[in-house]
Amino acid sequence: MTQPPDTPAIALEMRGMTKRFPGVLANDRISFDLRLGEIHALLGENGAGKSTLMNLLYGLYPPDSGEILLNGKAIHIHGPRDAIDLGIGMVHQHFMLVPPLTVTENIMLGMEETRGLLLDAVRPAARIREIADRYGLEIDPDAKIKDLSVGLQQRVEIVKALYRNARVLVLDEPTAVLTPQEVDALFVTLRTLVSQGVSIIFISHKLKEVMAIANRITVLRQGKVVGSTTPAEADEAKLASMMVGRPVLLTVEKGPATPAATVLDVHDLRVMSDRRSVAVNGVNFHVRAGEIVGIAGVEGNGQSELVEAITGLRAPASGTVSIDGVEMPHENPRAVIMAGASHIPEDRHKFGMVKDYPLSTNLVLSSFDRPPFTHGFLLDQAAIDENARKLVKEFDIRTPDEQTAMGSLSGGNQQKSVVAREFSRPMKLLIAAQPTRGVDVGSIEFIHRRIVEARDAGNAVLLVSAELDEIMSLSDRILVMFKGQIVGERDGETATRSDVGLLMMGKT
Amino acid sequence: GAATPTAVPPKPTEAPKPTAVPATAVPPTAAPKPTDVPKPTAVPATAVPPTAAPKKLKVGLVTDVGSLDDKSFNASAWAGVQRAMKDFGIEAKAIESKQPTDYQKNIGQFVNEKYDLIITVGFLMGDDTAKAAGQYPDQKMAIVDVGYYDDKAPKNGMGLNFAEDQSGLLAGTLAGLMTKSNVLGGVYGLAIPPVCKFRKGYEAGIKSVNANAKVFGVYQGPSDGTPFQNPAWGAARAKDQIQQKADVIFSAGGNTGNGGLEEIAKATGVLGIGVDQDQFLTLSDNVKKILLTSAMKRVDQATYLAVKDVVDGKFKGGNVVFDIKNDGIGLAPYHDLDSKVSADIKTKVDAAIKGLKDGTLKTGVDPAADPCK
Amino acid sequence: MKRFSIASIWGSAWAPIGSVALALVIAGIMMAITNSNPLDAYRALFEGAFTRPGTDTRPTAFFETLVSATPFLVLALGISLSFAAGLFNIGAEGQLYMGALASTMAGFMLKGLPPIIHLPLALFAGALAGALWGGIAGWLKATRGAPEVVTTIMLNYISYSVVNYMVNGPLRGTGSAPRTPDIEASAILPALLAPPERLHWGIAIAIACAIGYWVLMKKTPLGLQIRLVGANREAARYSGINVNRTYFLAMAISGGLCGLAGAIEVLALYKFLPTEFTTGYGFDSIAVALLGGGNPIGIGLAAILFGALVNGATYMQFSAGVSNYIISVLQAFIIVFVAAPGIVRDLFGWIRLRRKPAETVEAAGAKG
Amino acid sequence: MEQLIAALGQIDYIFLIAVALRAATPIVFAALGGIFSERSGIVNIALEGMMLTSAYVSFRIAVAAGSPWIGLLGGIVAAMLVAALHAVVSIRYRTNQVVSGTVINIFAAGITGYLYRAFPTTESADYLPAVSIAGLKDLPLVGPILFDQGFLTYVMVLAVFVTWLVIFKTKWGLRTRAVGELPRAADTAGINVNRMRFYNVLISGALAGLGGAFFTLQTVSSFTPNMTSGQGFIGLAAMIFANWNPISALFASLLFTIPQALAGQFQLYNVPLPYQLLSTLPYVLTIVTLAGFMRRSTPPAAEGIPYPEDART
Ligand SMILES: Nc1ncnc2c1ncn2[C@@H]1O[C@H](COP(=O)(O)OP(=O)(O)OP(=O)(O)O)[C@@H](O)[C@H]1O
Ligand SMILES: Nc1ncnc2c1ncn2[C@@H]1O[C@H](COP(=O)(O)OP(=O)(O)OP(=O)(O)O)[C@@H](O)[C@H]1O
Ligand SMILES: [Mg+2]
Ligand SMILES: [Mg+2]
Repeated sequence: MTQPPDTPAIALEMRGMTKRFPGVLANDRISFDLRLGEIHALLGENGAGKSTLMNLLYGLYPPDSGEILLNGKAIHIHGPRDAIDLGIGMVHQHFMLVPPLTVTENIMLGMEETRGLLLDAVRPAARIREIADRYGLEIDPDAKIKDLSVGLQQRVEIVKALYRNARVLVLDEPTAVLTPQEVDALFVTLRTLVSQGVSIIFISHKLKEVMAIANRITVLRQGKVVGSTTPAEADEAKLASMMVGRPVLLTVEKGPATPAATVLDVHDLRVMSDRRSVAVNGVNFHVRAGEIVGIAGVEGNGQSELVEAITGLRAPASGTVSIDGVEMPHENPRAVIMAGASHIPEDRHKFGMVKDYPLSTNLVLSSFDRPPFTHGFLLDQAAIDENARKLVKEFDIRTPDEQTAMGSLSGGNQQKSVVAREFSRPMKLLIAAQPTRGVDVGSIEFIHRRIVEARDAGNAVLLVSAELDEIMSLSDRILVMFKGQIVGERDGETATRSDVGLLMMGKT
Repeated sequence: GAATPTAVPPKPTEAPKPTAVPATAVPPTAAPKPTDVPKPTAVPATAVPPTAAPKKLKVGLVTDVGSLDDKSFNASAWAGVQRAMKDFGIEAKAIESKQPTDYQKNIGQFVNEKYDLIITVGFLMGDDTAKAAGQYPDQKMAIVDVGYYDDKAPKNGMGLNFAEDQSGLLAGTLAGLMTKSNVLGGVYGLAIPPVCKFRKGYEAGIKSVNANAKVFGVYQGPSDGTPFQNPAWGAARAKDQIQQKADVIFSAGGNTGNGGLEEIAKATGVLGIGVDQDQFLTLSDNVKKILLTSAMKRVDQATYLAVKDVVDGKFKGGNVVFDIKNDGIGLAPYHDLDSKVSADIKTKVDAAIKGLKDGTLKTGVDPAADPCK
Repeated sequence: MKRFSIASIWGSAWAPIGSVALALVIAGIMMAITNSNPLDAYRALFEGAFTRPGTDTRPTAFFETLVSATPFLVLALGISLSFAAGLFNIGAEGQLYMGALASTMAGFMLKGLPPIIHLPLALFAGALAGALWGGIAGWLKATRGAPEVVTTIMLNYISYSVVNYMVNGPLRGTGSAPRTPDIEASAILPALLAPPERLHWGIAIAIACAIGYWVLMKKTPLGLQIRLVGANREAARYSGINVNRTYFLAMAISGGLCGLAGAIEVLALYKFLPTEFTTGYGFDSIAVALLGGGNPIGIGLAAILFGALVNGATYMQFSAGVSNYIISVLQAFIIVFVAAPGIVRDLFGWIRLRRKPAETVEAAGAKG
Repeated sequence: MEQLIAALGQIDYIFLIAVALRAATPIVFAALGGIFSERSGIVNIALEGMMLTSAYVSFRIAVAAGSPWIGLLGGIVAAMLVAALHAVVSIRYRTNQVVSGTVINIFAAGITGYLYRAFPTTESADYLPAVSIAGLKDLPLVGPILFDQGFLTYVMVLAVFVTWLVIFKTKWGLRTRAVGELPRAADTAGINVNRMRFYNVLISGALAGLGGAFFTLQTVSSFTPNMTSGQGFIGLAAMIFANWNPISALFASLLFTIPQALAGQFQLYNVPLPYQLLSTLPYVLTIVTLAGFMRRSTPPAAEGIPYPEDART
């Protein structure tokens, strides 16, 4: 196509990119271009093929066909090394940082500087600091990754790309785990980068952000480009239906809560983190039947430890957790389950599923040893499969069949499966941690509806999310957690984004 | 030296393969009269006139879990049979056992092939051999290192036993006289009866000539790596004793013991004593330099003569003890160190040999008791 | 969780067969180089393992193969169970020793019991001792996080000494050789056939164990629990499984099976406990377990294969004069080819490539 | 009891440590080998087999070439070839790494035993020089420990520190650790994961090769079947015990060999305990220490997992 003269030159162009994985055509003749100094957003539901396309660009897989042009020249990328040398940088959906290594070590990995035979960490650290304050991305070069909050880790990923002099920067769902304030900060950074001639591909499930930051928007569905547009031409609803292929309700409609008796009571809870520091510091709160209590907070302010303590995955240092007035024994998930708690875990890969096992087994993970799935000493495989078929239909889980290994489902469908399992048990308390992380608008709509239904069915719901919108739209009461403590409580109806956002930053 | 080198083809040899039964487990009454046992003149092999056997005799040998190439016990037994093959033109085969559960099967193998004599090697096979002998009364059998008690002794089974304690006593006598530091050592394999007998005799020998000598000794523990096969461990234990000023050390523990000898060779002014066969003929040059002698246990001689009995139609069941009287045990020559051994010491050692022969000298090893207690 | 179908069984069968063949070829070349005749050797190996008929003095070859396969099977089941729980039990040998010791003690110390009580009691004693020995490692793993690889290696060596000490000391019989007294007739695991056949009820027990293993792992919640802990420890915790208890249980059951194997050996074959009574069954069985791929049928076949190799080796030696060691070499190649069918495929592909142009290579590839 | 006290009083502990250090030589080499391999993500239980192979080959070549140095070289190369086998099978063919390791141990035992018998020899190899540093070896205390050891023992001590430097202070080490912890991250940083792993496994082979040569070129001048006698597994244990840290591995090995030497001394002084039970001392102590003082060991996160994880082969 012919460009009007004033539009900036094409920095990067991908033509007819095709990638097939066993059973899936992940990318189907996708063409995509990125202009110099623009932010081009890539949208699409889970499994649409966004990450795959970017992985092709970055040389993580060879494309089955298609060609890539950089500044008009055809290039051949055989591996990340080539991509890096060509000035392509990528911040991956799942961070590519080695937890036990320091920030500096992670950033210089692959392009280390040495003094004699030994590593030189000094010069790189200096450069990192310099980059850090040029773009306002403070980080401590000597900190170990495993000690950093997700937000900071993501910062490290960006610095890592800049350290490699990226001229084309790919951000795969960079804001999934950031607070509004962090998102604003990130956007400032991105604009500075763009002003300095960096071109950016921005992948996100968050339409608001896309509308705010992108110059152009391209939408994928099932491996194909379904269209390109601009924030000016489109609105969120239009984008959503482009992605999913049907109209989507972006707002949850829920009636007023009718709270009843207290179900979950957390009293003066103190919990240690893995690195033996106080993560939860004397937290008190309760959740009543029929209400959704949302815990807002920046990642790494103790929410994870709080949830693990409540669900019995982690022994508290002191304090008590009671369900229906019964004090729960320490570090005993079974007792909590038996007390009627369901738990949508924050980290579905670590806790939520056994990826090599069939969906059917995963759907009875915490109930296989009881009727109806076990009679006497024997498992009832028929009942287990039947249960799976039922849930797959009811929760509209996209899977070839119930024997498919859960690990091979797309992120959104894995999450739906976890939700399905937890909802399928008799429950009175639902603990939902980051229930829609990395999940597409379609699935978000679905999961949110389920959570509200659970409340209306008279369950107590504890919602923990770093997603402010999620908290705002679902919670009847909002508690804000900061540095291991509850720093404020707001009413779900009256609370405002900025107010809660400030609390999350510890500013009262 | 007492015994002349055997006709065993020179092979590196290791410590004796300790064997179970107190050689004299046979009650005195049943004690073999000189006539029962092959005349000393029968030794060495070269002295035996090749007698052409009418029909080709077949001899089968079954090893315990030790292997034919252990360059020691089993090898020595097989060497005797091979010598008999040459001398009497018989036919012979050997089977190595991989599992102790194979013993019956392997014996059965030969019984089935109608072998004239089946030789089994090592106390571990004692029970299975006895059983087989009972099962097939006209099958001639001989077992090395087992002395059956009367009641158990099968008519068709021959127990070839050794007075390891006598062999050890001679080594001890020599060691006790040779030492300057008055400290002596010993590195032994697992404490199974033959090893214990070697040690007991050795220590008795030392005391007999040098009452106030200091004597060290270490058995390889069952957890110290593979039994009889941990040279590194043996070497370390020898080093312990060298550091304790031991200047003569007896090594009887298979490759474990050989490790000891190698360690001795690294030190200066320390001598070693080998075991089983004349290890001078078989161990490395650096060990030759320090190998005073070897406490021999003539397994090859025993098997050779067992075959000869069958050839000569003189085969009898019951126990045979190979001791100093019939040159079944003895000291190997001093070889290169001959000059180091004073005439006086040599006479004292020969006196000890004489004493053992005429029974005036005793090793103090009680045949009825477990030598390892 | 794979469904069984003739196709899948055949599909998975061709690879092992090709592997064995390839292993035989390679080991054969080695023999040829060291100038002994591989064909004679293999004929003897095969006859000695399978076809050689019994006589009044010699047991039937195939029955002997089963006799050797018995301990392999039971041990490999035990080891597989530890694998399923994500544990690596290198301690089978030690657990087997302790099992043998305990069942021997029960076998000769208890007198005047009827077989119906004595024999099961002796077997149980062995299993229990093995379970305790394995349980120690499991318990240390669960409570102290001590890696079972280390503790089981250590426990092996300790068991050698314990057994040796007992047999030479407290339990030493009156006989000339250092060994325990004979086990009471009432505790002997009877033979299935008249002598010289040695095939005994152990094989039946082993098969029962295999079936039990399958039921436990595939059909019971406990089995699923063990497998889940092995597949994703954290997810298991999340779903209310007591991971530490499971570790202990898995090691105990695993050790129990290994102990039972020891009991069967002494009660059926030795009928007393000698000083030096087994040589590395516990380690070879790790290979059997890995070869069997966690599935009782596979483990059974692997056990028979190993039994055949061990058993056939004797006759191979006798009639072809080839040393035992070659058997280990064979085992190694067979396992590696079975475990990495890719190699076999590539080799065949490569061979075809030599012969004629490329397209056959896909054919070879496609098969896999 | 009083004999025990007496013995404890008589023992020359300096000497004891010297002996223990020597005994630790092959164990530490094995542990270091394991550290390189496993830090890069490849489980290596084949160290025993690699050492045994090297023990045999270094002996053969030392004899043939009449030089222990060439023998040493040969042993190292042989062990590296075995390592290469392990690497190819577990990297290229993505085979379970425990399977591959087990196979190699069986194979090494078989092939060395087979060749030992197929080509019998009575010759014996020359030793690598024992380096006893004249003046220093008579120093009080440290003298015998530090300055009166075999060549390979010095190499071992050196190797411990070099390994520590390489793993924690060099580019190579950084990449190795990255590859063993989160290979995908290393990959996206442009590092060839499987090549790193391959070379690290080769290095582990080289170290195991040095460990194997200890038996035939420093301790005994001839090969005997199975002479490594399980030291490779002890080394593996030491590595895990030491949490994959070279320096700790040295101490873990000593924690094992010192009690062993002690048990030997106890026999010398006729401590009235059954020698069988004495010989379990090192094993019991190891377990007790593990149970008592060790925090949960944390293996490299990607250990045992082929890369890329989801490659459908
Ligand atoms: N390595 C792989 N092997 C097999 N299938 C894969 C692989 N990577 C991705 N897929 C499949 O390809 C499709 C596209 O996956 P991709 O990760 O690109 O989706 P996405 O658009 O990034 O989704 P999300 O929004 O959840 O990140 C999905 O069906 C996924 O299951
Ligand atoms: N398997 C065994 N059965 C009985 N005695 C043995 C055995 N192994 C070694 N011995 C005894 O130990 C001494 C050393 O034997 P040998 O030199 O054969 O040790 P080894 O070679 O390490 O053992 P093996 O070769 O039998 O494995 C011999 O005197 C022998 O009596
Ligand atoms: Mg994605
Ligand atoms: Mg031997």
